[in-house]
Amino acid sequence: MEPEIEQDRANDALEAETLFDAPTMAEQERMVEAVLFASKEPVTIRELMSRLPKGCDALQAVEQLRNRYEGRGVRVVQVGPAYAIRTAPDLAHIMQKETVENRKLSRAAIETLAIVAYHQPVTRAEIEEIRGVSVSRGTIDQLLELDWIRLGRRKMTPGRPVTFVVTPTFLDQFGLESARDLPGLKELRGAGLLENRPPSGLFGGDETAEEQAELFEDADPAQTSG
Amino acid sequence: MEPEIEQDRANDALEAETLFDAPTMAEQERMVEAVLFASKEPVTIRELMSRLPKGCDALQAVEQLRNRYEGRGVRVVQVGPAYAIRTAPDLAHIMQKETVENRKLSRAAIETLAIVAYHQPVTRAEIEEIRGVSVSRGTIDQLLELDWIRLGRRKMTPGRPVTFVVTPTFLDQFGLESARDLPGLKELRGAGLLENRPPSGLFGGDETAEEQAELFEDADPAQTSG
Amino acid sequence: MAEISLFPTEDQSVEDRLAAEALIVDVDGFEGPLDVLLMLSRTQKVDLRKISVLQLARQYLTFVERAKELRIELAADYLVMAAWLAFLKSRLLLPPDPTEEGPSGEELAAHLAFQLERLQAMRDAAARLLARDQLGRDFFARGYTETVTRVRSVNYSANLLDLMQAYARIRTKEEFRPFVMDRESIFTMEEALERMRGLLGFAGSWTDMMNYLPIEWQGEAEKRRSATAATFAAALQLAKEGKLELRQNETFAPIQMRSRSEEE
Repeated sequence: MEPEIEQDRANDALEAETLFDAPTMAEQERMVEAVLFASKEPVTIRELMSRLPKGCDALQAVEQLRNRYEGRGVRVVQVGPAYAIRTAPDLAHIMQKETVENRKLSRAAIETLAIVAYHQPVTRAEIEEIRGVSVSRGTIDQLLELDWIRLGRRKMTPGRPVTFVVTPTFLDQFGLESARDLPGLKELRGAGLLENRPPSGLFGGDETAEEQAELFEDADPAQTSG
Repeated sequence: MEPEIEQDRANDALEAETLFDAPTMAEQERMVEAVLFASKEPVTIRELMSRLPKGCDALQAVEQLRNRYEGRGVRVVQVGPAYAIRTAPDLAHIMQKETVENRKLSRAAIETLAIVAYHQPVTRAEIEEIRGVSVSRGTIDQLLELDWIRLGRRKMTPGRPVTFVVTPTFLDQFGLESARDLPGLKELRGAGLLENRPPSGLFGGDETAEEQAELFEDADPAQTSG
Repeated sequence: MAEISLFPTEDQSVEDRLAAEALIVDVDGFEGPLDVLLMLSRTQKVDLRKISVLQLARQYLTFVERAKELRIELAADYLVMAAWLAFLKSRLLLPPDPTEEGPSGEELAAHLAFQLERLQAMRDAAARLLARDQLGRDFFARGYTETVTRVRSVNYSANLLDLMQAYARIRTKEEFRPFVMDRESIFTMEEALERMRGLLGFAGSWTDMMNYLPIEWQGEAEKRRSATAATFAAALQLAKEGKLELRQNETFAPIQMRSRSEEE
């Protein structure tokens, strides 16, 4: 947490004590409910705190609200560091009217997306190494435009190539709480399939492969949710 | 209630008996909840009936849902012949943020911003030189006000002009971890963002690109996070 | 086990051949050589870890041969892969040469198997990802967003693509000016040749090439660069003509030259 926020909270606590009592937890829950209902986009805890009166505990209120909606027609879901209300997936069949036709993604785009999600942060060269074919210009553009991927940190390898990581929008789209919840992530990692083994000079020199593997180990998978 | 609807309901009930059982009332309530939540407009009983499975009693489900939301942060309200979920009126004061108007940044502003991001720390005169046109005060002010750029160190040149650098808010807005992660000219070209190449790289064009890249490498990353 | 799955053999029925030809036309549909290999490996119907790379290499080479016979244009990477697989095949078949450097045939084969398994894993992962409940298809966001109060604030939006495109636009602007020759800072090879021919007679001993740059071209970086390039090109031309000799002691060391005419 940044010192600035710490400071804010300290101030909040002070003001709350001196000026008025914070609303009851039931009241806080109502407020969180209203805010989450009013927004299409996930709302971060930080944003909730800024909108609730001083002295509120937004996180606890959200958790309580989440429990309350368990099993209902809509539910509280976590999307990275934020929360949103979404309809229950089992009711998809009565929601045809709201269904939006998504642009069909090409096979290349889908594979590229999966590689970014499972291997992030990943460079274009690494995507190409895994797919064994060059990534066309439009593919990356399309994923950037959908706001499903974004630029991550540059890699500390020669040329300092840019990397790609997935976004909160991606998490929201696929109903994931964080990139850690990707299906089969553990199994793939266990099977060594997310490693970037040195290709022993196979197709095109990839001297960077080893360094990349290290970098990946260091990378915090939570960074997309942070 | 209109006689027509009565008739529909009678028909539905008949069909339900002959074909299959209607969902439980709890289930019907969940469905109504999801539909009211996801719909842009208030939904009529008639429309609800057409979306729920045969044999459902939409009216009763709506009434039950309305009771359930009694005293919560949102409520089921009747709008003419239709129903909708709306924020409880006593919470209006925390709903202010929903009325933000989205406007695209002007071309001058986005170009100025791009130059600051790529060339920081950069003076106003340098921005004008790169853009080839003068930069209005309003443009700089707007970017300052948005907290996307801020004043950097004064330059150690005659007149000691002020410089501009990008802010953490900027990084946040554009989903960057640091300004160093911005793609260089070559990468922009690789990504197809620079469609048109000069007939040949003979005169100057590419040379400046390289110089730019160098300049970029030298940029101090600390200053964006400061 | 079937040797060829993609191409017809002579005794196949017409339907079989038609089906196979449909596949051939689909070469365009393959996403590169790894994709073809993955497809071929399916005929082995085994765990990708236990795949016979040797057999796969044979199948791939047959695939490329057939494509050639049928005059299908294969992209360069397909041919590169064919060459590499032919090399791998020979490594796998011949007893290992202890003097040979680099990874063994088995290591190369194991890596290829790993690559195939990894690609297949990513495809499966992509399929699983797409099979998940999705926003706007299986679950939905709020349809109506509240506009209760009249507090209006303007939110200026711009995304990374806008930013990058703006920058790209500025940086390429100068590339679109009318075509003019900027000759001011260009020292041509012709000029350099002319100058060097005049100076050749005095070049008896080894002299740093940079000394041949006209004095007025030695200052400014831009001019010096152009003059250096032109002088170097001219020196190569003269060396080719047998009029001078060039030497360089090590990489990036000064290039020295001297006239040859005196020795003759």
